[in-house]
Amino acid sequence: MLEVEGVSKRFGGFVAVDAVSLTVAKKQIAAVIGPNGAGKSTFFNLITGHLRPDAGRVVLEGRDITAAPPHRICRMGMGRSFQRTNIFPQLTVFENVQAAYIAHRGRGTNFWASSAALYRDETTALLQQVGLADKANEAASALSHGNQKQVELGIALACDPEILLLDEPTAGMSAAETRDSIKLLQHLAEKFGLTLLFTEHDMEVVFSIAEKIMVLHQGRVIAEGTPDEVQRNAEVRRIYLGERK
Amino acid sequence: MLHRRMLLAVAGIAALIAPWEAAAQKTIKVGYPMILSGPGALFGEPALKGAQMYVDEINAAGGVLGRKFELIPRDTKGNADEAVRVSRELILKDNVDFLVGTLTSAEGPAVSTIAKENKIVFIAPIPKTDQLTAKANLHPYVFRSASNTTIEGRTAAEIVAKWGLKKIATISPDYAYGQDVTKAFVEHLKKIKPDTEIVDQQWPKLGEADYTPFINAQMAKKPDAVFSSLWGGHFLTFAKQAKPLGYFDAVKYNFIGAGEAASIESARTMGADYPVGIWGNSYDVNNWPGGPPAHKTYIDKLRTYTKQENPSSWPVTGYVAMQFLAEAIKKAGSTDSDKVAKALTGLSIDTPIGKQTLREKDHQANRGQFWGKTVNDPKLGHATMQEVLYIDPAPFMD
Amino acid sequence: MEPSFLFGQFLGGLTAAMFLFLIASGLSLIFGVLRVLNFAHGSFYMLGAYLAFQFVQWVGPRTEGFWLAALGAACGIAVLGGLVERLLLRHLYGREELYQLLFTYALVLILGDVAKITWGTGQLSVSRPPSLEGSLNLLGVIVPHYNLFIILLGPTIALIFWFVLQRTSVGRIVRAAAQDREMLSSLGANVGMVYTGMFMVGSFLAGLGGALVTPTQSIVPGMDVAIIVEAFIVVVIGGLGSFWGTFLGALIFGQVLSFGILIFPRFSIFAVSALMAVILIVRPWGLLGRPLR
Amino acid sequence: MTRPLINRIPWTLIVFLVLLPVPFLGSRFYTFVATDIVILSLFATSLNLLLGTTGLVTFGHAAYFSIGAYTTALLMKNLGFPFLPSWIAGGLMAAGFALVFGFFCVRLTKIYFAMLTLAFAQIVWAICFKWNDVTGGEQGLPNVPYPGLDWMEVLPLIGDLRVSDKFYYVALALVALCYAALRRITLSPFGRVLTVIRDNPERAQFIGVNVRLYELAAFMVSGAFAGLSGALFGIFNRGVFPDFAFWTKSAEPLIMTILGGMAHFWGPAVGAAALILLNQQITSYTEYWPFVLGGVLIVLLFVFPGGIVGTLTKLGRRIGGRDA
Repeated sequence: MLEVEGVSKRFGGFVAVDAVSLTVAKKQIAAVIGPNGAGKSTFFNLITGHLRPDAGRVVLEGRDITAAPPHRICRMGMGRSFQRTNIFPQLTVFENVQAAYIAHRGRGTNFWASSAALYRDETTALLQQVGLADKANEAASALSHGNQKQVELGIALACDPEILLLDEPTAGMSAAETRDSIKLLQHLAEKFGLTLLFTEHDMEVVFSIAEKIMVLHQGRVIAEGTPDEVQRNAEVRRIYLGERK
Repeated sequence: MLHRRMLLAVAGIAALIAPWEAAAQKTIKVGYPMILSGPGALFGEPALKGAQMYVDEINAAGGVLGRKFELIPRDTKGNADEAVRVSRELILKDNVDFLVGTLTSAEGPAVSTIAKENKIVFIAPIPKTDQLTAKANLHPYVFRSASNTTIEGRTAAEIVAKWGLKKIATISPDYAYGQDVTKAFVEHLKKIKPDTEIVDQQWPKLGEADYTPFINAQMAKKPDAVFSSLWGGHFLTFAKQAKPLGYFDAVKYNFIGAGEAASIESARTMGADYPVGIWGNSYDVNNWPGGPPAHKTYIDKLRTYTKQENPSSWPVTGYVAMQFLAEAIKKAGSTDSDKVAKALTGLSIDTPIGKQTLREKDHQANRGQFWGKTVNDPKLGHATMQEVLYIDPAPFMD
Repeated sequence: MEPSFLFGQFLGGLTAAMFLFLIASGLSLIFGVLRVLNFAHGSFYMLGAYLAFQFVQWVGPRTEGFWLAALGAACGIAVLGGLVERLLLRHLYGREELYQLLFTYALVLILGDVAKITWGTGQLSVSRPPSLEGSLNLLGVIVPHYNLFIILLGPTIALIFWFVLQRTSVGRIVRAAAQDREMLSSLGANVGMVYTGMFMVGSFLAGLGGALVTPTQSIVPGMDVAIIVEAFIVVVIGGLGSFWGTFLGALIFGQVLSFGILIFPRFSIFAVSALMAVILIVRPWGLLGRPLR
Repeated sequence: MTRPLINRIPWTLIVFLVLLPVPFLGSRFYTFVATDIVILSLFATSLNLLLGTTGLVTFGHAAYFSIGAYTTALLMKNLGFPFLPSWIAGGLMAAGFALVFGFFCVRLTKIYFAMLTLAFAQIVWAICFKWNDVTGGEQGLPNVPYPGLDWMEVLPLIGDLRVSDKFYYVALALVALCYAALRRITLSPFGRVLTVIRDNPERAQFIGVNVRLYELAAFMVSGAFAGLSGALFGIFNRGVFPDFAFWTKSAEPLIMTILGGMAHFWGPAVGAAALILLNQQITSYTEYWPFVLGGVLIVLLFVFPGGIVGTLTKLGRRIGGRDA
């Protein structure tokens, strides 16, 4: 599904991501973990086209997307959510998701029809899925943080992704919210047949749902494998888990 | 609640735009669109003052046809479209009977269109562009008491021809006025002195901040004499930069500045920095030995009116324009624009600068300007014209 | 063409460039740190000229008091700039650029009328100080002392700023502020003070520029609007926020104007905009600017 | 949820009905002011497609206004073209230039974008100011003819009016058409994508939006309507001048938009009306209009950032019982 081959990124003299490779299989749920500043977000930005790698390549379903702009990568079936909530604050919840449908399905070039009823059913259905049906007409900026994360998920899902990249999907959530949203994620992944790649700081979450885990430290991969393997990895325990204790 | 507020607001706005008709029904209203802000205000303000002085004078004498004048000035900001807007406002809202005013060569023709559309007499006291009264644009309601570029350029050529110099250069702002007056100068000079050679022409943009490159380039061509049409502050900036570069010495002060370079405003402002010895022109002088008595009377009145010993040279433009209007109304015995327009056509009046006629052919006055070589006047403390030469433009008008 | 003539044109272009740099440098500085495009910079420049005129009247025209007057005018404008930043502009930092842009435009409108009310609409003039009244002959070219002073002043200002920005701790804070506001406050620096300070320095430069042009230009209403767009364009040519870029932009502008008029005599009005269009098409972020988002 | 009271009133209809009888109110001045407002409000509204809808701050909108004005004036005055094709040509020419300039501008963001639009506008101004043979240089093109409106004589009531009154109806009808088109565009899927770009251009990319391409399209559409309003204004003004392209002219629609409120489709129109009426009043008392305008602007920016419509909407919500 997604193959990342030895991507690197430098900022000035600082190597943020150093020859990182990762393969995610179809419908796999994979996680990238690592302490703050390990290069997780940069790694995501390299995959999604926000940054251009200095070296290496990114292949999505056999197509090289290394130099492609974000909007094209998105069209190829990659959705993403961001670490800082990233929605369209002045629009309503309904409009947020509807806009994603319009843009992703290429209807944005139509400047004459009315947009009001466009993809109404799809949007309503999707809002139901992500649990926002009752908040459809509220301004997105007025929602709680957890709800905004749900909106973001809705936007990502409206782009009919095959693979979803989630950067810290539970950041800033309470324990209860985290549980709910993980449940929701798992449910949606199954229902839509999604491949998931996410970063997460909450180890409980990671080890409860990830099928494959990659550990980054100072821009380099120090471990990769199933949760069990990673948990047993001595270096991970030393650097990462040790740090937490 | 909201509805009531909205209604109140609407009513308020309606009240705001209602024209202030009422009172003063009997005055003769004259709209005076003029530059009152920005660089052009330098001339616009005194030109307004001159008009106001005339109005005060004639009102004190009982007005015309028993009615008093009311001058309504509006700022054109030096923009042609703003001039159009305020002129229309003056006509439609303030119900003025006549328009006198505008300053630049863009404003004049623009307002002329409006005067024609509304069939209202319009007298231009300052714009010099030939376009204003050219055949294609002439209409019964437009008149010009100002000089024009043809007169100004040709007069300067007459003076330069007498210098007996061959290699001539020009430096003028690159826009309509500068181009037109320079063209008139060059063509006329070549006609009356065929061995003239134009060795260099510099075209700094209007409002150039630094003339050094232009001055250097011109000096390299070693002209014997130079014609300039940089006016007002532009001439000031130019002269202040040219003098230490040795520019005026290089041409031996064979330099003639059109665009009122020898006006008292420029001379006084520059003081000792003035390139004394050059030639220049002016709309008016405060001391005209050979002039008619009316001029002396006028200057005395202006001194009192402005409370200045050496008042500006621009008020006369507005003064004469208003004088034309008042005399025409008297002659027509009416304030009807059609009748006044007829009265203005070919009208001759005695003004402070002598007899002026708005000739029938193109509604252009035989307005000449004062020319002279500058010398230092120790009494004034700045440069002034040595011998004031009022050149009658009649021979140079097409 | 004679070499001395070409040298003369070169110097002429240099003078024009340095006069423009005097005003553009402050604009560039303010933009670099505050990310505010200050339309009122031209108004500060104009007020600097008027203030210099006023002070010269007090200390006596045609004396060395000119320098005092120029410095006084520049300081006066710096204080005005500081007040504007402290009392008004700072409340708009969090808002969209448009509000800042329109705010500075409102200042242009207000300050223009303030100058008109205070000094009238007449043209004013200030003479060169006696010490710089003469000229010297440099390789066959007459160079007025005052022009030479301006030609040397431009690079001096640039060097001072380079030194302060690169080599001092104040400079480090300012550079950090230019890059990331949030980071700066996390460093514990007083961001507000840095901003006020930089705005004052930029305003000082505008006032100084206005005061120093008075011996070579007339002071007229409208000189604010006339200069600001050219100054903007020089800053853009050099790369927004790049101080050396502004310097380079001014230099190129001067030479293009100076030699351009030899080939196309009616080129002057286009010089600055044409130059900018060409440069931005080749390098969208200006000569030394970096593609910031 | 119910829509706030202020949104339930059919404003469009009311405004149109109010504007219809203006020439019959007795003073030509009303027609003059109304024409001015109608035409310039289109200019401001065209700007708001960029400002309020797409979130792009341009300081060079006057360029397209003037290109439309010059194109139409040249075609009508010098080549004797009839009005309607000339008017459309004005819009198309403005759109063409907006496409070319916009191509370079949308590569930049925010303040850089504003700067470059301003610079291009200055180039347009320089060309208009210089190109004597075509644009008339500094003196512009005075004496732009009114369209041939003799056909209106068959219309009841309107047939007997002055040509300036007839032109008012022409302008009103055409501007109403433009408003309808702009409104439709704003509410279309295209318009929705533009709002998405305004809200969050980074996120917009990641729902598959080619941000620059959409910005360019918006820039072009906005330029076209600015051109159409400029074309009407040139005729109304009876002359076209280089000042139309000067950068201070670009500030006018910005001020109108901020004054009216850029968050609302009709904000710029309200702002245009308010600004013009205010100008009329102030300038008859004092020549210090810039001072007053600057003061108004500062109060607006600090106290009423939502503009007139924004403030009224808020007020409406409060009075209407917080139903939003």
